[in-house]
Amino acid sequence: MPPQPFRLPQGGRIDRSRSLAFTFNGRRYDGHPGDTLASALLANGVALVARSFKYHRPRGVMSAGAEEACAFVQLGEGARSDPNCRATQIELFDGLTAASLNCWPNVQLDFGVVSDRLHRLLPAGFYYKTFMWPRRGWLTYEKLIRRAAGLGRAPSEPDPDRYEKRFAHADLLIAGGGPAGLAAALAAGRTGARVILADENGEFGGQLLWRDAEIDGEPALRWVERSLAELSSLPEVRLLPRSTVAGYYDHNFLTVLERVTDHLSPFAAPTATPRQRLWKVRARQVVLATGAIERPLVFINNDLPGIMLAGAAQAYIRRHAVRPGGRAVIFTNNDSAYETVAALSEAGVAITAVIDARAGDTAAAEACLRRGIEVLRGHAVIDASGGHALREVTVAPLDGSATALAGAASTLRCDLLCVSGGWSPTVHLFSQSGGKLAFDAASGCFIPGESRQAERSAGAARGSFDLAACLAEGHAAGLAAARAAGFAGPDSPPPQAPAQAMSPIRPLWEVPSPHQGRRDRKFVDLQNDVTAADIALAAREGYRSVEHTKRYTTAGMGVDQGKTGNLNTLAILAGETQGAIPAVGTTTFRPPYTPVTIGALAGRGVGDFYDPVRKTPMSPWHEARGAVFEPVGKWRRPLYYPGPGEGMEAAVRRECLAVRNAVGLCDASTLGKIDIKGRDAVTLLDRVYTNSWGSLAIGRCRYGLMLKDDGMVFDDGVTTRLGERHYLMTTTSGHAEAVFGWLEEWLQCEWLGLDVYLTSVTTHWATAMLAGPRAREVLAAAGTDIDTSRAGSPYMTVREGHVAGIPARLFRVSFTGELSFEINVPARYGLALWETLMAAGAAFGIEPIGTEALHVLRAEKGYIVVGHDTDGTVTPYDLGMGWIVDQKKPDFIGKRGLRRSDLVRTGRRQLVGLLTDDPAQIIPEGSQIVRSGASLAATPVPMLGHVTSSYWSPALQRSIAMALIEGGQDRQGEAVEAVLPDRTLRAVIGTSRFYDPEGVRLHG
Amino acid sequence: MADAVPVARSPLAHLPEAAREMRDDLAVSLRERPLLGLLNLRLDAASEAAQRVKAALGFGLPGEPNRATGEGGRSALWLGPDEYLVVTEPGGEAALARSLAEALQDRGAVTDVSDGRTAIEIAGSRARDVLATGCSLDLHPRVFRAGQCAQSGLAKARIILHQIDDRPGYRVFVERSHAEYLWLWLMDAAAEYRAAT
Amino acid sequence: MLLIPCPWCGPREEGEFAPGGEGHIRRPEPQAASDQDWAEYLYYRTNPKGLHFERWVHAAGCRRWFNVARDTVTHEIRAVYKMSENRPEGL
Amino acid sequence: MARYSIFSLARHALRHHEDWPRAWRDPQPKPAYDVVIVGGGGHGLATAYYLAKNHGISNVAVLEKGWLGGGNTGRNTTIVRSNYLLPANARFYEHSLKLWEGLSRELNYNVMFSQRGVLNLAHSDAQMDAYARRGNAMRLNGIDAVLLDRDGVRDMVPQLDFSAAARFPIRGGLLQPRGGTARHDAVAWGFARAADARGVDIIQNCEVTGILREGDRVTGVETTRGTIRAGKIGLAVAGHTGHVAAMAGLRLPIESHLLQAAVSEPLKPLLDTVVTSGAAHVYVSQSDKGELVFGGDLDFYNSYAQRGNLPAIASFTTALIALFPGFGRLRLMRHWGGVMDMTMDGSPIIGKTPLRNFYIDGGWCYGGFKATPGSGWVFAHTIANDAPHPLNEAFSLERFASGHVIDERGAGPVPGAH
Repeated sequence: MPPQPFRLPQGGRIDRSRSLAFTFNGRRYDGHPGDTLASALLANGVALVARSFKYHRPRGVMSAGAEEACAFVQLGEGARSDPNCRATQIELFDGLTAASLNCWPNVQLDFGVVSDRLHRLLPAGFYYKTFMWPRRGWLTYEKLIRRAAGLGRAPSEPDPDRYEKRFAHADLLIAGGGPAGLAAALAAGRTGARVILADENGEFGGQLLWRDAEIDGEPALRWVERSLAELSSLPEVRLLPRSTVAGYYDHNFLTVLERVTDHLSPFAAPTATPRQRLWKVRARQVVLATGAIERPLVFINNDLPGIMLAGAAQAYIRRHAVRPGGRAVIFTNNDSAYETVAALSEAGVAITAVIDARAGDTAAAEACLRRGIEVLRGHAVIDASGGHALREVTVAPLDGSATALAGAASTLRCDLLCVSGGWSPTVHLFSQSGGKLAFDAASGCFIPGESRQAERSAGAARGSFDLAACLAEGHAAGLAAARAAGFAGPDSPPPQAPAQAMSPIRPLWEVPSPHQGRRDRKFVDLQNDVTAADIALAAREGYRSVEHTKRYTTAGMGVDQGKTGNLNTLAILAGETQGAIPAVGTTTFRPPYTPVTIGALAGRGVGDFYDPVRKTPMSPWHEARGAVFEPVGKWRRPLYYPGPGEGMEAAVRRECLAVRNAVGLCDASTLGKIDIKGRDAVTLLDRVYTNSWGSLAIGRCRYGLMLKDDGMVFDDGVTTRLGERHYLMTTTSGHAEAVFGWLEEWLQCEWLGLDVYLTSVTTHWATAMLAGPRAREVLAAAGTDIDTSRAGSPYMTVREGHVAGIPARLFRVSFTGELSFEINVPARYGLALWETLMAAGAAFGIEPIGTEALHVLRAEKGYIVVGHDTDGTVTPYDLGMGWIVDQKKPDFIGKRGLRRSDLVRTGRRQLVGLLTDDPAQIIPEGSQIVRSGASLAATPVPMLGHVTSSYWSPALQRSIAMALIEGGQDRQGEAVEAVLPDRTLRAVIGTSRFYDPEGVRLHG
Repeated sequence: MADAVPVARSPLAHLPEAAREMRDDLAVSLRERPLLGLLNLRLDAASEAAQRVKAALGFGLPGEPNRATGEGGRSALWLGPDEYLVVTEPGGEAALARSLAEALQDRGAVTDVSDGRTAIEIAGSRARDVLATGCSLDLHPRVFRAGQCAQSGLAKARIILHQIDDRPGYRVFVERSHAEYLWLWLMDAAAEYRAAT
Repeated sequence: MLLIPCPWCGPREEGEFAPGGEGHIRRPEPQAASDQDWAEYLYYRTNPKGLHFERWVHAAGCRRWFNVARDTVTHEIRAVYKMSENRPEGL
Repeated sequence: MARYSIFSLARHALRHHEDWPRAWRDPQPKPAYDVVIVGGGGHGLATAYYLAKNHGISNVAVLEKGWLGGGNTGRNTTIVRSNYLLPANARFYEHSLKLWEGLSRELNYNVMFSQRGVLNLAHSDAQMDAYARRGNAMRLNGIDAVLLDRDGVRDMVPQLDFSAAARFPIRGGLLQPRGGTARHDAVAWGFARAADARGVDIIQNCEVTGILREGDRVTGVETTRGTIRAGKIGLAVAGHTGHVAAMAGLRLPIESHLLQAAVSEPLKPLLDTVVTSGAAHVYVSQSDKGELVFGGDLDFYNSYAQRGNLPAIASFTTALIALFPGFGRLRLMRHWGGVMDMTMDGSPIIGKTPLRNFYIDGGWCYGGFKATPGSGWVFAHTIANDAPHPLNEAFSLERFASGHVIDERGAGPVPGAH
């Protein structure tokens, strides 16, 4: 076979001077720049490209664009392998490899075709009617069905490519760069408006790229070139080729998927350049110039390779210089296909006949006859035959109603059948925008009705198929949009094209059959193998809402989203239900217009950029020290600092003992800090905390508990009075933002009168927590001008001065039960402070302390951690903290909530301590607690509660646990059992103050 | 040890020298402006205290939202109807905070937040493209010019954006614990445009 | 994807804001309120299909809370107004 | 009702499937019914079916404003599970799961209930503790639960990111082997066909525009197809619960929010289990057709707009890649939004209302689909006996006043707590 046997010697928009080698199903072929994979395959005479979804029928190329329903391939290999790609949209590059989908062992000999032989057993929805036996049988059947279903294969490795997203703002976004879109861009661009013109193809021009037309008295392509040149010269106009407007959302927000390097070999693409870019466009105005999609005709075996949309055949000839066949028959019900007739004869394709469903004379038909081309008027192609390629078609006359045949059938040999059932405006984006569609009986299609957003449709997208009208509408829409966006700039004369006289279309939704009833297979949805008989079956069984029909038959649910099949489905359904098409209605078009790469939706928000990891000033030290980190909100905090060859258990024990016996240093910079100033500051504190604050003296600290207004514990922390009208509130690390936002909400929405100003200073201050009997000595060694003595800095006070020469606030508070100082310094000095303290502490056995040790130490004291021992359903009373609730205050957030009947009932879960009988056993956190001796066999087993905190206590040399237990505070001394997956642990309920209950040490 | 001079560090100080600046005057350059003096100022712009504040600052507070005023090394950015970010040269914050506090006379509030944020300067012909990859603000010169500021998101960090000149040059104030994330993100986002020149 | 006109900052993307649910909910006098009153305040909402009076905060912007009158079907924003203001008439 | 089976299928094949009967009638509404169920989704149809089957009440109409299953039944991501912590939830959803296990044969309609397992991923020790607590509670409630370690998860779902750099390190997970997915449309169609066969009138394109009241008693509904009297009215309209209840003058502890979901293009089998990650806010399974079906969080503002929105889609596709780095190159084929009736404690409301003869089945948050047979079962009981079934006693409106909320997540008073 000669190279590219079906390549035309001249013409087309391909570069014959360069050859591109590519591989399809393991065979090597050549093509040229300007080819798509589809055109290159046709040029090489490859008719069989894929197998269909359900019946594995042989399929070829049926279109030349995004509407393709058959020619899907797996593109590339390995990590860059790309499933379910339309051969009609893949721009050819050197070294491209592709393979047919859904066939085994290969596309020629596909064993899956057995389902085609069994088709009579597999009508629409057959799976709803069977596979119900035996009871658990479905899992088995499902495995087979799943293996048969699906198309391409997902790559197994991570995607090596880079994706970008970006925001854009435009006065006008134009979807579609055909004649209407270009005219709109010119009209708007000239006014100075910010215009984005996006087209899904590599070249602008739309149908002008392959139609024989004139604009402003010159070849249309010249006009396209001049228009592009002018648009490129306008500074506020942005041209986006290879860019599909995919989604149309609220408030004129649209997404555009730009395929930046898909047309290049992955190895030729520049590295810093993304493969694809998702544009997030906020447009003041939108013009939809998305063109129209040609409809196939529905007759027996209308899915054979070699049966192609008439417009597509023309595109392959004029744009790609490919002869789509050797001997052609054209089957149409409208004028547009006659352009294809002309193109075919130019290309030297033998034309057996034109089959026109329309009975009467038309100018187009006359022209053909004059050129000696046979035209069978009032006829239809009723059947096609051939195996892997079209061999012949059967034609017969139609009766007046086009619902029955009116005479004998005859056969015509051909290897190409060009079909045209008329054109459907591409209204997907309009529909997404919320606009309602209207049915245009004259052209037999849905067109945009009333707009719901600042949007205009123009040209074929609006049902205007005549070039002159496209240009005029595009120009008008562009200008109107610019004006609406506030641009008074000059109007310019609209581009002109000679008007075409068109004869009306003869709607032909389903070609009548030679046989009675519904035995024939005429494909309506070629992607999902849905036949007219399937639609009829759905209607017969009562799945008559178009959504039911669609879901029951899967029509329009494929990768092509029914772009070519939708209207035929509706019309056939209408016929079956004796309704009119508009009455049947249309399905809602959901975004995106064509599938969008998931990686592009994510952009760079992957890997390290998935979410910010917040770092404290001391983080570099922790990392250098080899700390093991744990996530706390967006923070990463040291969990523990392993010594050489040391595991978590040993490290945590060492850290705990350091604090109890010597001194430890903990990075507490993540604690939330809110600076509170204003005359009403104390009022705010009284309202948001359960206890009273009026009595707090300057320089003193107090612990506070916050509730939500339902009475449940929300957060806790120490607040310090720094001045007459100045306080510093601390919150838990995880809740810092939540508490700050919540306080602002109360101030701005409920307590508008209060003179209080909140400033988040969480990260302005670095906090080092120095805890342990030798903390004072470390401070002294580090150097401080603050009197740290028991008298000079009593428990729960703050002092300002310097530590290690750094301006500091020294808080004498304790979360560990030991003598402890929280040293706040400006964050810039955080690391310096830390390093100085570690150095100064070396002589006293200082250890860095992670959050795990901190939790053990606080648990030994029975201190709670909000969010760990509480979960949003726990009251202060449940925690045994009634002492902190000042019921004498007229009101505070949560006070009324606490009085609700369920919150005051007995038997609520209350926080208690648990000690296992065997001190060596540690109850896993989250264990459920049941009565001792309860039978675990008889489910459901009543549960008393669960363990919230549980640790090994190095200080006590035994395990300790805290638990929420029904009526726990009255169960002191009662034995219970903790249920583990494999066994139970006996424990006794007691106090949760395990260590130094009198608090001698923290006053130290 | 007490008399050892403590080292002040910006949140990017620990990054290797090479990773701490991007110079490409044609397309886009990035650098940190560390340790600027930052004060959060709260007051009712209509109060008489505003006049005393003007005296203390040497210039008036911005009269309308998302505008910045300034002179010399000092500027004041509108953050909210009663909230401003006062920016001054490194080290100037303490003195300025004192004079502002005096000017306020128990009205409003002034709080030192110098260590809570750092500033990243991004400038060049492609600076807008880089910011557009992660920021939804419309920075077209018809809409956003030098002397304007806005709070928004950039990537997944919250920022205060201040256009300081027409190169264009921008100052991006970012919360300290997010600074490293945002810096690395900006370097990554800029790569494409830098390569493009 | 909404474009929300902040009363101070002007139109900004949805992502800069955080919704606060139904607006104009009165916190009952705690002493006088019954359990049901408290439940209505905490939990019960008007939840209209159509015009909804709600409150939002410009979280990533000027951090100010404000009221929004928005259609919950079309998402059309009919009005925005400050916390101190009452529902606009005639919506 | 013509029985479905491989044999009837073969028989009809010989006649080219030309005389299959209608799956359900298309009756004109009668002037009055003993019970009117508002809402022709899975819940409404199941309620009607069990009213007829369990309680012998077949003078029942199901009124659907559009087409059967056109609301959340046809929009959800079809996950079925009973992996709940709190006893009330656990008992109810487990009852529902047991009904699922026999549903295809009960209805003689294959709802394709696929017990492929539901796996909740744990990415931190804290999450492992939480899942340990839940798993223990499930077992004590007689529900299957398996706590998996890292390797256990790796065996089931090797495509997850187990690398050191993983943004969501896999610590382990909680598996409910009996959980899975079902074919959502088939559930509505199967219940409709079975209810119709028992005499229930299923009336589509019949929107309720008003609810007739006499004092504190409801007596019927105004519809786009005329007035219909009713002895009792049961509301099963999911996202529209607040909207329709308002017609009866009721305010509820419910907000309607949009939940976004999406499917990828169809692919050969690559994921055999339902995988969910609370930390990443994403869940994903693969349909029998080969599409990856995934969803994530709410839009978080009130909405009745049944359409897609970008922010949620962008965030959960990003999360999906963080969990499954190999999915980045796949394409999203369709995305859409469903209106969720979010209660303030994340648990449903099934029971009586302050109005006599007026019953509510709503507030399903994300959880409605898996509850379909169970809620139909207990709602029918509640309507038939004017008293709740033991399984839905806890899901009363009163709980919001008493404070005895069923807060599975422990998030406090916020919509969408679950």
